[in-house]
Amino acid sequence: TPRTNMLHQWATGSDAEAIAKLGEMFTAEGGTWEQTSIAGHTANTLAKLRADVVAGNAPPAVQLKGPEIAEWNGTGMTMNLDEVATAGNWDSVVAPELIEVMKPAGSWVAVPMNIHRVNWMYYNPSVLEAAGVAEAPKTWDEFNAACEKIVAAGKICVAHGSFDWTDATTFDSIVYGMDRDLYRSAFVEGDTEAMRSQPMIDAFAEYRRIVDEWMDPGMPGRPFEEEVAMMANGDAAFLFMGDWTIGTLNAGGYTFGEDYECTQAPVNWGGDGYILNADSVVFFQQDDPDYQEGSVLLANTIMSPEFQTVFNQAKGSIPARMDVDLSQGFNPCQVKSQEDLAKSIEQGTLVRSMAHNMTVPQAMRGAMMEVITEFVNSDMAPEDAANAMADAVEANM
Amino acid sequence: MSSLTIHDLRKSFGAVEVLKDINLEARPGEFIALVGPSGCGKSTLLAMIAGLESVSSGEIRIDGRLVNDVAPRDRDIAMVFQSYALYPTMTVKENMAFGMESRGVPKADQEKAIARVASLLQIEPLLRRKPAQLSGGQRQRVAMGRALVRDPKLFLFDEPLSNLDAKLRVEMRTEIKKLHHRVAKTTIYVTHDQIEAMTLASRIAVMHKGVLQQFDEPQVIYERPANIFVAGFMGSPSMNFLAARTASLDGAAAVALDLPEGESVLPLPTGTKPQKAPGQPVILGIRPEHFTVAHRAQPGQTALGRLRLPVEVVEPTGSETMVVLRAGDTEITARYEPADAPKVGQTADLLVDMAKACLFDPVTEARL
Amino acid sequence: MSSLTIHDLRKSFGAVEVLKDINLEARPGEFIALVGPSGCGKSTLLAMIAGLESVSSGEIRIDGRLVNDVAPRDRDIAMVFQSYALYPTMTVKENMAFGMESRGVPKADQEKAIARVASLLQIEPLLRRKPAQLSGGQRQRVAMGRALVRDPKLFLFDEPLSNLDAKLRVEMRTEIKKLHHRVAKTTIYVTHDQIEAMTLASRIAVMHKGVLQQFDEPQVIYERPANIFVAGFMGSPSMNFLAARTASLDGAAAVALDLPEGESVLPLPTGTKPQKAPGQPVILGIRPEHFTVAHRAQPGQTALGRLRLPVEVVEPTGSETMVVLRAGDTEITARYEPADAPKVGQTADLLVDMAKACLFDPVTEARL
Amino acid sequence: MTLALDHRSDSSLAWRNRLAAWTPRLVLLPTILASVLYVLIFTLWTLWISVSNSTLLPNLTYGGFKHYVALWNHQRWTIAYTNLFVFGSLYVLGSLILGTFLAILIDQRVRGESVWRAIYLYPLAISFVVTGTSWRWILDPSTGIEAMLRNMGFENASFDWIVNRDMAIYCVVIAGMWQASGFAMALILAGLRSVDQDLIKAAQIDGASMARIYRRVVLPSIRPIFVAVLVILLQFAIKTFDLVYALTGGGPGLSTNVPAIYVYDLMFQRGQIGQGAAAAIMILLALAAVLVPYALYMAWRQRREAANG
Amino acid sequence: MADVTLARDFDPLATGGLRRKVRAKTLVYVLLTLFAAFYLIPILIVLLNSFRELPEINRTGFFAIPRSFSVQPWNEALNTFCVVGTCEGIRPFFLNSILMAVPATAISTAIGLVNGYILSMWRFRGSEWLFGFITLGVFLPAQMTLLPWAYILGNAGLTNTITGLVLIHTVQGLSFTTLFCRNYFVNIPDDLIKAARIDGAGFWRIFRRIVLPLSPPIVIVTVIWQFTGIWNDFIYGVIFSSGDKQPITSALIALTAGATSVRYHNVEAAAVLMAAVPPLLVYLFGGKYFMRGLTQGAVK
Ligand SMILES: Nc1ncnc2c1ncn2[C@@H]1O[C@H](COP(=O)(O)OP(=O)(O)OP(=O)(O)O)[C@@H](O)[C@H]1O
Ligand SMILES: Nc1ncnc2c1ncn2[C@@H]1O[C@H](COP(=O)(O)OP(=O)(O)OP(=O)(O)O)[C@@H](O)[C@H]1O
Ligand SMILES: [Mg+2]
Ligand SMILES: [Mg+2]
Repeated sequence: TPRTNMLHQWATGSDAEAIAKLGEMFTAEGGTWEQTSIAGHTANTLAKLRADVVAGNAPPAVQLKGPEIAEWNGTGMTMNLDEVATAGNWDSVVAPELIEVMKPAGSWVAVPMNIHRVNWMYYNPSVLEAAGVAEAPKTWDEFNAACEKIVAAGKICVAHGSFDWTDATTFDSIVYGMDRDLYRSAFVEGDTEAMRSQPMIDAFAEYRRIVDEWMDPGMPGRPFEEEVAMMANGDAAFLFMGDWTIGTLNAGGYTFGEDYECTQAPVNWGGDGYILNADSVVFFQQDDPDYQEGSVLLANTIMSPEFQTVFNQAKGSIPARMDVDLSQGFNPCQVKSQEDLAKSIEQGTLVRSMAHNMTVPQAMRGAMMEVITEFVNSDMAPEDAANAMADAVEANM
Repeated sequence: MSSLTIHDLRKSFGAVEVLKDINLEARPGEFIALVGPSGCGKSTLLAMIAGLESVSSGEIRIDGRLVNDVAPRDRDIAMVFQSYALYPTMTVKENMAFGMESRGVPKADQEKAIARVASLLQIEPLLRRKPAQLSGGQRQRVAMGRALVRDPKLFLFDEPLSNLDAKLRVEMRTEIKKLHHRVAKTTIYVTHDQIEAMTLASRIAVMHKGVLQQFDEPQVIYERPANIFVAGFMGSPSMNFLAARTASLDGAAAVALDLPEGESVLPLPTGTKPQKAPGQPVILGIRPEHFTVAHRAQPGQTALGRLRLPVEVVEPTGSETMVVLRAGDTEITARYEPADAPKVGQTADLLVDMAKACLFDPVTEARL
Repeated sequence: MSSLTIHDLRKSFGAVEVLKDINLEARPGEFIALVGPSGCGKSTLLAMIAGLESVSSGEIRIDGRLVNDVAPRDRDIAMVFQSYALYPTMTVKENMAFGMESRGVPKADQEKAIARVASLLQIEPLLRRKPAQLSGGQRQRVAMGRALVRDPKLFLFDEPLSNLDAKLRVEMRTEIKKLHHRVAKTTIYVTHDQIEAMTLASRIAVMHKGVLQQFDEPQVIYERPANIFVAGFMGSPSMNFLAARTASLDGAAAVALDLPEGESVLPLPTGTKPQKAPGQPVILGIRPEHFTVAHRAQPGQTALGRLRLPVEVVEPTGSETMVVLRAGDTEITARYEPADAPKVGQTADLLVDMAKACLFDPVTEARL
Repeated sequence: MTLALDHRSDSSLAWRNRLAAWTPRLVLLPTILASVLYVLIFTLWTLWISVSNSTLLPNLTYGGFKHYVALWNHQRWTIAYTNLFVFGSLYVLGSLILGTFLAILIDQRVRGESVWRAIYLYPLAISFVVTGTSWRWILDPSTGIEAMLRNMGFENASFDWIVNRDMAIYCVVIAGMWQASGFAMALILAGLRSVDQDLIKAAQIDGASMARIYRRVVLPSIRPIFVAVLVILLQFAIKTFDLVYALTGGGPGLSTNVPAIYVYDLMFQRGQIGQGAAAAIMILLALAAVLVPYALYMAWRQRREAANG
Repeated sequence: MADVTLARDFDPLATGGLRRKVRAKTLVYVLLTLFAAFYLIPILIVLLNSFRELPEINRTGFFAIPRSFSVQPWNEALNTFCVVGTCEGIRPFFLNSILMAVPATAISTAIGLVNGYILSMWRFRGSEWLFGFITLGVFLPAQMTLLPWAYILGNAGLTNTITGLVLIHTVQGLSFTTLFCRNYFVNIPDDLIKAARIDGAGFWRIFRRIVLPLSPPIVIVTVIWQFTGIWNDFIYGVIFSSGDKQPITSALIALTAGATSVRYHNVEAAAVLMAAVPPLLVYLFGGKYFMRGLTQGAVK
């Protein structure tokens, strides 16, 4: 009988419930389901994976994402899923930006579970109204203008809790919103010249203004749910964050339209943009035929519209398959996310997220994030930050 | 006016009363020894004089001033501890200076005082050493030095010699005696070694179970002990105690001993009044040195009794020989000149110097 | 055949030689005391006999059998330690049984042996107690009991009494002496108390700095010490040493002392041969008890010298009085009967019993 | 008994003796092997990895010192290594001073001594996973002390160290002291109790105040205990990991990074095993910087004691 | 053995006036109370939040006066909350921790006792050196040993087993237990062992009958030290065990370290307190001996 043992880091709460669903579906298909859920930080999951590989028993299925798929594919230990993919016609239903990631060397070695949108801007409609901001800003200039009013009205403009990944999430939206091409060359391709360029300096300058003027000094280390609550409670107007915020908002009992609304983070170039983040599962080669069978079954289960629906309703993200209907049981933000994704693909503006480890290798991403979070937590000049980022990346290439 | 007066002093730890109604006074310059077996309360009494223990009831006066509730630092005393209690991290000099430093004595005066005492005690070469680098005798000397630099009203010593080995103890004892002659300060000296007390003190206070048994000059305590406890405690080997009864000999009052070898009747000790009717039980106390070999008896010596007893153990110590004799159920120790000592199994023929013997009441244990 | 033979024994710890060429033998049933100052190697020698320390060179034989390399358990010895080394977690009974248990002696025999020894030492009421619940003297007794139950060939004692207070020490000493009379086992007894050695031993080995100084009967060691070290070590208070020179008195060889009060010429000690020409430096040794008050001189006593010296300190101990006299740079201690003792500041007029005095070579320190 | 012994031949005794002589060594063997594995092999392996070409997975080919070069060119490492010294010395000294102070307080014949002791000691029993969050809440200006003070009416009260990149490391120090000072207290208190009471009596008679007695007499005489506490705390400091993770996550920015976190991140999250190993070796070097002087001090003390008998 | 008295019998304030005494005592108690507050506040906050309802916490933060009271968080933490793949609360992990910490503590303590006994009483040439070497293990940072351990556990077939964790903690614990026990046994007088050797006892008999009965104080110290150390470790638990085999601290990490998922702070607080109970109990019951043994074991 098909067996599997999936290594993942969705250890608690809604995440754990979502993954439990996967187990149920896998079992229903006749498989024997086991899971290894790792507590906490990504570092723990990767440490576990490395330990298992060193110990000589690589897990059959692992939650891995972005460039790591390519890295581990490079070790030659991953399993080729091309046959299953062809049978399931994955190439035509999966978002094109994701296909590159899932097929790092031309063959399918990973299956995507969802698509997260990173460049959401949540806002509290009553705060905006009270400050006299008619509608959510669409460009960064409008945004700054709105913030001036909000601050004048005695509120914090941007709710933020500073960690390297949240600082980078916000910066993702800023760079992307200021200059799409800059984002591609600097954050997706890792071009250090682009990092040193004037547009990047401008992006840092904008970020400097946001940090110094629109965010509050209590942000370093502020827990995630607290920044969410700041916005939803009306202490702050905006929150730049991915769609996983929805789960937290639901748990806090906040309602869409009253306590919060969501919109695309400002872009200076008009049109619809989308920064994408996706969770995926990589399969490692196994000697045991049961496990081989299990991997095929698991891949198919993950790609099934049923799973994609159930899983993403719980996580706040949207299915990785473009052909799933969101009209039932999804939050309005999720519906908008799917629409925007389609538009973005159409307009060619879709990018993967650097902050969420979908573009450059971990070593480079880590170096960039260090510079970003240092920038946020110091008074580093934009020029210096741009150079420091380029230097750090060069040192780690 | 006396330098130290203790009046009706009591001390309890919880329900246990460890000192009962102590009365004591030391005249200026006097050297008082406090002796008694372990646990009798000597250290407690000394600690109360020093202010290290609170007073349960009664009075302690130093130079007439009531000090019951005065802190140690304000009593103007100095103390030498059994453990020496030298500050281990300070040099000898710093140890001696610490008290003056704490009292804010100017540096120059400190130096002078230390120089004076160091030369008095001949510890100049040790001034820079730490206590760990000193021998036992040197430590003892430094501990005394620390007490001497301050020139206090009262010196307190708590068994200062008991950590030294026998030879050194004898030497230091002599040294303390000379020192006291020189500085002539009132001194209270706790010891459980009765020889130290005898040789050093001008008066001895013998304690037992928290009660002061006798407080008098050494010779008086040795020759006319107040009771059996004092008699047995002072002197080594101990006084021999024999169950006896009052009798009459040649018409005079006497004591009779029942021995396996038959009854021995001895004259009454000098100074004892024959309060009791003949036939009453008494306890006869004879010190080991108050026996004389019969054939050495000097003509004209009076009040002699004669005993013939079998020899059990012979212990030659070199300068003298101790002989254990059997007298019925009890053992008697007699001191011999080495040349006169008998052999085990022989019968010793001894004269008892009854002039120096003591009689005790078997019930009250007091001397008659 | 002797029970213990030690032949040319040496012991080094690393580069330090702590025992040098020790030769010793104990006859069956003999009681040998090993004395010497702290650190002279007594405990080390005992540990080597017990097998607790290895032998660097030389031989140790027990009952003729070479035991250099035999484990302690197979030497058939018993040992009593200064610290008693009672197993703190076992009762007295278990302590005594442990050795037999380790050797697989049947329970019934164990019980019998323990009962026998317990009654011998009168420790039956203590059998169920733990060592912590015992007084010092009781512990000492139990430690001896543990050694006695096993009926070994050799008893080793390492300062068994030095943790007891003075009174108890004297009592236990007598007890050990009686016990040895009773069990009559070969015994090696380490002590640094020379009185213990004198009273207990049939022969005494005096050690100093790892070298055996003299090995002989107590009386010989006391009266004819091999050298200054032995003379000074044995006896308390110590023998007085005076720098002197050979002289002649009435034609016979004599010794002369230069004192502030003028030259004193004394007859030669008995048994000393006048090997040296007159005027040679020698050291004269006189024990405190070999002085007699001039007016007590007994007629017919020969070989008397006479000294007149100022009194420095008087120390009455009760049974006798020690008087410290000044003789130029040195101090002399003399023993007095309490009644004869002079006062400080007076001049003592003393006769010296030169028959018992010793002369030493100032260079080799050996007795002449 | 005597008889039974005589029957045994000397040669069989000798054989038994030899076996007995080797028993201790044989019994110790498993521990020796385990220590050789754990201490020696693991360290050598890490040392080798640090000069190998390892990245994603261990790779045993020699790669020179490039990881060390990269390490020291990395700003985050410099911060982490500096923090190790800043945090290490403050945490150790702070815990020592606080622990000493507490021990002295408890030493004043207080009632309920064991209760006070338990209160100060309990943090040692609880892992930082457990209490880090709570400390985070306390120190965070928006939820903790600052907010509380402001609610109480002190509008200008400010205690925002944890969000201040220059001060955050001191928050880590405070939380670390909270955990470890009880341990220092326990050891020092026991040390105070082992001090000869006569010393205090003598000093009292000498006229010294209690403060002076502690400063000049009591504390100096338990110096060996201070040294022992010092070494144990330093060892904690160097291994500090979960404290920082739970409290600041290494931030704000990089300001509270410490080497242990750096090693973990590089070895596992970033897939730079070689550089992580190099960092681990640097930690060991920092340890050696502490341990070697300590070992020398101990050897010196032993020799001095031997010299003084 | 140096005896550390835990209560002093000497009162420096015995004399010198009542006022002085009262003033000094007041100051002491005030300071003690202030510090007690400093030490207790963190745990009190956790305790209070474990009884609040989640929406209230999310809206008002952790440092607020509780307005709601609920035992639901405790119930969930104990019975129903989903952690690392199972939904039975933290109970199963609690059991895992017991299964891991008890044997590892027991074995490492037992071996440490024997080692300490040998290294203090049966010294041989090089034994001091060996002792130093074993002690070095105390200082290795865990991060450094993860991969070598992975290799060993993998080859021994012990990955994802509690046995593997027991092995790791035992080997690592040896350094500490040996250090403590050896330093404690050094204080046992040599004479005791010599007496036993003369009494004919061998290596094991001396250990069993003489040394072991003297060991309770140091056993308590090592047990406390090891037990709390092993119980509170999470990194080995996370890496070398998974799912329902994880020890409780690793499961707690899952509760407290998820950055973006919804966090149930009240349940976390309850779970965290529950996880802290065993080490706290061990400290409370062994505290007195801990201090006594620690001075004898750690200072030498
Ligand atoms: N702090 C205390 N609490 C309770 N009892 C005490 C205290 N200090 C001393 N004792 C008791 O008081 C009695 C007298 O003790 P103290 O130390 O004064 O005796 P000592 O005569 O000095 O004995 P030693 O010769 O052994 O020094 C003893 O029975 C002792 O147990
Ligand atoms: N294990 C050892 N290593 C090095 N030197 C030692 C050792 N044991 C003893 N010594 C040295 O050997 C000498 C003799 O020691 P030993 O214990 O035999 O003396 P002792 O005569 O018993 O002294 P005491 O009367 O103080 O017990 C001393 O100088 C001591 O320092
Ligand atoms: Mg006393
Ligand atoms: Mg010795």
